[in-house]
Amino acid sequence: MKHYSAFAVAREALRYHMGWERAWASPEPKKKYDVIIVGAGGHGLATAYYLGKNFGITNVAILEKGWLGGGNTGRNTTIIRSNYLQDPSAAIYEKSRSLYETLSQDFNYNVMYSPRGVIMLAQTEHEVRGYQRTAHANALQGVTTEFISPQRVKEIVPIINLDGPRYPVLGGLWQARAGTARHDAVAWGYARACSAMGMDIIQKCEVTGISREGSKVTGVTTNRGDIACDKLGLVVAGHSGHLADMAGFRLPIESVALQALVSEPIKPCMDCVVMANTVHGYMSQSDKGEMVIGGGTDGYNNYTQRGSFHHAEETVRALVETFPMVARLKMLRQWGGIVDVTGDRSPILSKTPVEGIFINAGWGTGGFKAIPGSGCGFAELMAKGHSPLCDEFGLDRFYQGRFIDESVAAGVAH
Amino acid sequence: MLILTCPCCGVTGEETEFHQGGEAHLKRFGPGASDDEFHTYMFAKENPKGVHFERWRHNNGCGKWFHAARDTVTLEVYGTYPAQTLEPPKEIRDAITAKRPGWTWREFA
Amino acid sequence: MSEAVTPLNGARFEGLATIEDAGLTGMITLRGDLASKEVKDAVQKAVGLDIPAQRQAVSGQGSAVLWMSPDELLLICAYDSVSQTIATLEEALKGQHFLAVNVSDARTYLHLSGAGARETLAKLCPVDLSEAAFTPGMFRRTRMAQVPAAFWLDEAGTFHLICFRSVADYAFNLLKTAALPGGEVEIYG
Amino acid sequence: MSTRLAKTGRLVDHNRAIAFTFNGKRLKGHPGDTLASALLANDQMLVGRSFKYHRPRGIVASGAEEPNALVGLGEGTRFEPNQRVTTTELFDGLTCISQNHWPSLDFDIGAVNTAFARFLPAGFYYKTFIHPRPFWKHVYEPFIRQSAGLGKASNPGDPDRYEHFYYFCDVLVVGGGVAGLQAAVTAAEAGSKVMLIEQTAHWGGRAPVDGGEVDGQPVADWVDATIAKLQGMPNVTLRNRCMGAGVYDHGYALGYERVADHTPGSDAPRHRLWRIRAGQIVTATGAIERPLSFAGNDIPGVMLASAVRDYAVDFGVSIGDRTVVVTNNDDAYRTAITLKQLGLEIPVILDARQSGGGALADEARALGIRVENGKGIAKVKGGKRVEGVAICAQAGEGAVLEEIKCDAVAMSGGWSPVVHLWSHCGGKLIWDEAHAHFRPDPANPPKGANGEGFVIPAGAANGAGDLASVVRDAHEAGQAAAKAMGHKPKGKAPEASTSEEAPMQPVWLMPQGAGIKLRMKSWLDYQNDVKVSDVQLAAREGYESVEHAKRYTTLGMATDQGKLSNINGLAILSDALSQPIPQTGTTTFRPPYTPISLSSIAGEAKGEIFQPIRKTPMHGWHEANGADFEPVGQWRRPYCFPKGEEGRHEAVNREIKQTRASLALLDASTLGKIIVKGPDAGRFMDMLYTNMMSTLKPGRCRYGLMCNENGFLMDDGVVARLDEDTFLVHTTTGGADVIHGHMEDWLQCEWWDWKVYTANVTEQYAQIGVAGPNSRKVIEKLTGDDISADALTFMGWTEITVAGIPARVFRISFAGELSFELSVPASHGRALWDALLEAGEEYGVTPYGTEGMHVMRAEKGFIMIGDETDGTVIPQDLNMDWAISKKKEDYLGKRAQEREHMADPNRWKLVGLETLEGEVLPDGAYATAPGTNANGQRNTQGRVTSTYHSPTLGRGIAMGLVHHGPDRMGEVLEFPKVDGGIVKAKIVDPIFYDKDGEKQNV
Repeated sequence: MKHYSAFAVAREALRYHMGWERAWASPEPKKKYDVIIVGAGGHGLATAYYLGKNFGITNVAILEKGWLGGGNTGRNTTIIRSNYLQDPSAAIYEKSRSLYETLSQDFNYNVMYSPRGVIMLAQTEHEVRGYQRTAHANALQGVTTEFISPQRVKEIVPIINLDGPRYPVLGGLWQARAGTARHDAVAWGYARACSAMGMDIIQKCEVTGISREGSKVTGVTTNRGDIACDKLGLVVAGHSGHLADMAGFRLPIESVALQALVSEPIKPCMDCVVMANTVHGYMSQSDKGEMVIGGGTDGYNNYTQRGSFHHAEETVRALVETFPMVARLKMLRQWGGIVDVTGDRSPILSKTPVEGIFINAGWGTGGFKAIPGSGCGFAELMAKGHSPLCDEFGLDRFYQGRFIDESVAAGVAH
Repeated sequence: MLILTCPCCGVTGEETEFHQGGEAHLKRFGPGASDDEFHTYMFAKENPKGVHFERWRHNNGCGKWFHAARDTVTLEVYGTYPAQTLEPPKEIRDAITAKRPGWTWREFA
Repeated sequence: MSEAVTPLNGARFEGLATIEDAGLTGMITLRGDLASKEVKDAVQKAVGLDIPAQRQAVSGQGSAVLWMSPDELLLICAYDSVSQTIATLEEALKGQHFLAVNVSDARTYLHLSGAGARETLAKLCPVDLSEAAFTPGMFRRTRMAQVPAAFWLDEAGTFHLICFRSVADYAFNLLKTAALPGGEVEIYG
Repeated sequence: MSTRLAKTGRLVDHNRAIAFTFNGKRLKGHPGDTLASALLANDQMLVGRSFKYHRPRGIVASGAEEPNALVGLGEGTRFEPNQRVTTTELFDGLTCISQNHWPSLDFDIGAVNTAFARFLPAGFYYKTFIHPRPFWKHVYEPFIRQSAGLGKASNPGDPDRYEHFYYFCDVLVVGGGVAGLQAAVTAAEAGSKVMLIEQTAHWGGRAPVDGGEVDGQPVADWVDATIAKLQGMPNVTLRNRCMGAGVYDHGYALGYERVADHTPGSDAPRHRLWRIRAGQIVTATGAIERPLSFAGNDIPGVMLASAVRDYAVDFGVSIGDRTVVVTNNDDAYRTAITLKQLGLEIPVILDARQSGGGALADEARALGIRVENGKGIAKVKGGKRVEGVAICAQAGEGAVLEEIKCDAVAMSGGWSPVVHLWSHCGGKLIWDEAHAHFRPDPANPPKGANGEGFVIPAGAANGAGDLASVVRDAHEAGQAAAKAMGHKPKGKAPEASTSEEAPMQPVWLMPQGAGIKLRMKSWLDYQNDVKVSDVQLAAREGYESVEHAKRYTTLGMATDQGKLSNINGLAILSDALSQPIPQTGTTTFRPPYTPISLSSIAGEAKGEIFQPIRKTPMHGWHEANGADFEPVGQWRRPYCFPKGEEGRHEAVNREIKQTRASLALLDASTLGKIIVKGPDAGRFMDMLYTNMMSTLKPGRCRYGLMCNENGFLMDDGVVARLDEDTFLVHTTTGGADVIHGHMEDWLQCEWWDWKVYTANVTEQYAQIGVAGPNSRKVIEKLTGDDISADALTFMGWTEITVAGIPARVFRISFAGELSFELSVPASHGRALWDALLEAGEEYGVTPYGTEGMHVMRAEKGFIMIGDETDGTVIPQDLNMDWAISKKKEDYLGKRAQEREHMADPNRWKLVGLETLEGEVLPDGAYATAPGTNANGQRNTQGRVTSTYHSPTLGRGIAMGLVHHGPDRMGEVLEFPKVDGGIVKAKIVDPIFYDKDGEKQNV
């Protein structure tokens, strides 16, 4: 693998960039692998990467029915934070965030991790208490967050309207080392590193069946032939139920659309990520200058990667109210992704009823930020059979009633 | 932005008048049921790529719940029918068969 | 007894349409088997009107019956006669499974009239308000911007609109904004 | 230089001048001008700078596809960045500024990037800026952000208003060109209700520029006649300045009407967003001309051939005195002919086709224009404007055959149908080899609710070529649309001009064998600075998928979303991958067609009507009396009522003390109130609540808990039995609609044979809590009815007349004092409130708010939904087993609560917490336990759920959930604060005040 650096770019410039090699190879599938990962999105590639890096398992294929990074990895709003309330969530998201800090250096590909900070606005007394609780929990979880005053919020985000006629900003949960990264680069960087370890990334390879012998998995059937494996990881956000169906079990998952949109690019005006959950919207500004905007999920099962306009409408009106200076900006593009939402809205990182099959799914709206941590934990789970990062996220929790619920509010006070 | 026809009041309205409420034809399991049965009832989702039977409420309208047979990939609505039934009506199942021969959904086909 | 006041207290706005507080009005939610003779008779006795067909309103002199859902009607009558009307219903439906409850104060009731009435509503409600599609006697429950609302049209071209009492100001301001001069769509009327 | 021609320009009024400014320079234009034509008429060739290299940029197109000419429009609160000059109508007093440069448009420091362009190829930032780590955030990123970004943000305080309009039609026709007009006429004549929208201010599209005849009349006359005809049809609605912005599922479309952009400050809404539900959508959206990729094709003065023609014919503006035309098709000859006929010079037409053009070429030659077949441009000379071109053989590598001086280049690389709206909702495309473009695949349209296609392309948007085929195709589209709506189409398509053209020849790179140095100067995406060499680099590095290449190079990601660049770029990519273009495919088309204002999306929802504010009948009094409100759902409830200089805390303390000492009033109208009636009401209530409700006697009240089917506590409240058949359920403020919906769900979908009716009567009543030792006295002053301790016992209710108003009075207590809740018709609520205040004056009555209520309930150890519960708490956690009936076989949530984790004795349970020093425990604090877990997180053994300063006890009190809490009374726990330090608290009984309940029982 050719090392990337400014010097390399300068050297190549002199020969008109004719000397760059492929970022990742495009091999034909082999007959058998130790591990097959289905899904070359961020989570799948990261799983493979840490299987190789941490456990020396490199006879790995990553199968992708479309193009790598083409699912939710390439269509999210790139927010990275770990200010979660419950211990298992905070553990995996903080692991992830800390890996993001050094990811560019780790695999020599600039993912542009930008720890510009994330504020979650508290706009009701209820939210104030909820975020104060999170700040307390985070302090014990090793996650650095603080509950800040409205004045601090205004200092960090000068364009915010603190006294909206509807929901005044009462404070915010601030995580200074949270931020954003370049989504495509995360997938590409992992892909390049996996390829360099000798793993096979096979694009345009759709899994159409899963073979087992008794209760144990033996391989997969694809549009490019049968491929055998000892272990199979299903990491296919948006299609998990479909794959589980092939393997013969059902999941506590429903797939719905999550929409995002961007404005036209403007000069820098906001240097952090702001999330306003009361009014259902969040916004950051990309390095290109676009305001990147997201909201809640649509309300029905949907595999179209399109959403309903009124959800975007709800998000936009919230942000126009919260940031009055965006009123005369224009929406450049809107799109949707398919997210898997579980029964408690927390992910599943688990063994399955079929021996040798592991599933990584159900990240809902939080998948991108979890990529390195999820990959790291899931690789350990696949290699060793258990992982402290994953153990609480098993499928068994839905039988036991042991939920990991991040939605702070159950109801509104009297 | 879907349109649905409420079988209770006859309105054909846009999605913003309605609210989806998960899978239809769930069999409730209460005290005495096994862990497996209860888990299946509460959590094991069909979540198909294709025809789906689901509950909708006409919440900005007549307030009634009803069922819809809808394709989650094409978003085609094969039909809506009252919630007070244990299985989809035959004409809706036939309409689905015409479009998606060989379909199944739980015990229905 | 104190004087009853509506949430809008007589508010009125004249723009592309005239929007006005319709004043104190009796409203009774009646739930029951609408197909039954008993309910039909009870409604006749109570307000002197027939049960409307699905999604229709039948109006009388100061009274109306609105089809809310397959098992629910909203009876409109004089504000002062609500107790009497409910008593009549209860008497007529004795032994039946039904529910009759006073909701006169739970709602705000507006009249919307003038050339721009259709356009004003069409800015806020996802309903076909063209002359061909929405005709006198029709009753529609729907969404008005961000709140539930219901309306019917009388022969004189006035829309009668109800929504919840707590959002009376919001509803009035919405309609007022939609009816501001300069906002003529010039498509209806 | 570009200039205004005398007496041409079919759209402008030469007799009137209007003034505008560009970068402070005062300029003049005419009514009918676009800002683009007016700038060009003033020889303003340089209008902006590109995104990455800050290259000089001029106007390249005449319509929505313009990538370069974006300006900051307007001033102050009406300032708007990135406005496309080609779609901005000129108005008197318009002001605009150019973007993305410093210090000035003419001299931009950022242009130094051009010199380093070679070192900044596609994706260079993925390979660099990696070390040292902190530099990305602090050095590299700020630099990149500052140099990118185009225009400046708009300012807060937008004074304009925006609105939506819901519209329904059988057939929506998008595009008011000849095809759209014809499709509309055809569908309308068949009887369909038709809406026709056009994004510009004019009808007819390009056809009047190009000429020809329809139905025996010149096309411009036919357009006028057809518009007149459509205007006369009652089933047709016409809108110009209204762009088809997006097509969504089930026939939903957005029309973006720019009502007042050209008349700022008028009383009209600025934008109106049409939310159209159409049975069928005809996309008559025309086609967009493609640039040619040759070196220097981005220099100001290089323009699409059709645009050059548009400016001349529509606006009477010539781009240059000497225009070189370069093309791979016949259409561009029209530009040469038009200019020549206007007396302008065409030094040469370079036709890349070896075989040259057809009849139009002959016509050009006949006019004396030199035509060179098989030739192309090796390079354009110039910097901030075109100075000349170097000619080469298209088949070669770019050896210069001749240099020609010129001040404009008109280029045409063929036409691409505008397929955006077709594609938004899943319509598929096919590659048309003959015309080298993608067009809609008729076999794969977007499908609607009924599973049938609902979008029909028409005219040039469907790949039709000359006027005759456009008209014919549009007529067929109109027929198909009408037929799909159940109408019977009639009539034939009018006759129209045909034109025999020689076949176009795809030219993706000029010259075909251009070396790397030329390819590095051949632009694909003008705004984002993506060149042919960049796409080739992406392919070499393995970014082979069209989406990879797009994202790696940023091709097509600019504000024009690749309208000019996408096809050219993917042709280059396909070539690099040695695969046919259809195999490469396209990127996904997403709404909107061109950017639409965020405010138009928000519509009317701003300021006062951003969201509904729900108000109780006493809201006005609260406002007038200085209430400090807090949002609770969509309600605003008084948090407290500060007096004078009083702060929140003092006000709350005063309110509590006054309640406990004498008398206070609470506006409790927001509490949910639901009637449950029927022979099966008792049975139903028993399923809803964990308690036994069916045994409640009429006239009595009972507190109850409601769980969801997953076992978690979802609501609580007091149930009153009104009569044998009827219950009145009180819910929390947030619970009213939720719980009513929950009830209806179970009644309609599970127990539909049970005889129960419900009605949500929350807003029918104003409810006032009257609390304090003097509460009975004050009510007695206003009623003749007996509410004595004997007549109305604790947890009883009765009907009384109070202040002349019929009321229900409930003797219940949440504050722990003697207290009553009075429920009266909402229209009398304010009157009762006033009467109670007046009658209570002698007792020093005070209103109290939600915080006082919270503190008092905590003093009494009552739980609060949303504080003690958070969606993860079950009644058992709150030691409320007393409220869980053991006799019932079933209730919602019962089975769930039998699961392993829910029955676990190790669940945290509710206790009181008393700080050792009397201070207030921090909200949300956790009690630590020794050690850490497997992930290195500190172990915990409990948490604070509510914490307050109790003015009654003069100390901090709290409730919390603690591991084995009730068994550990007296133990001291440590709660770390977030800023360091630890608060120690003792586990105590959660009832802090009046443990025996004597106060409420008087």
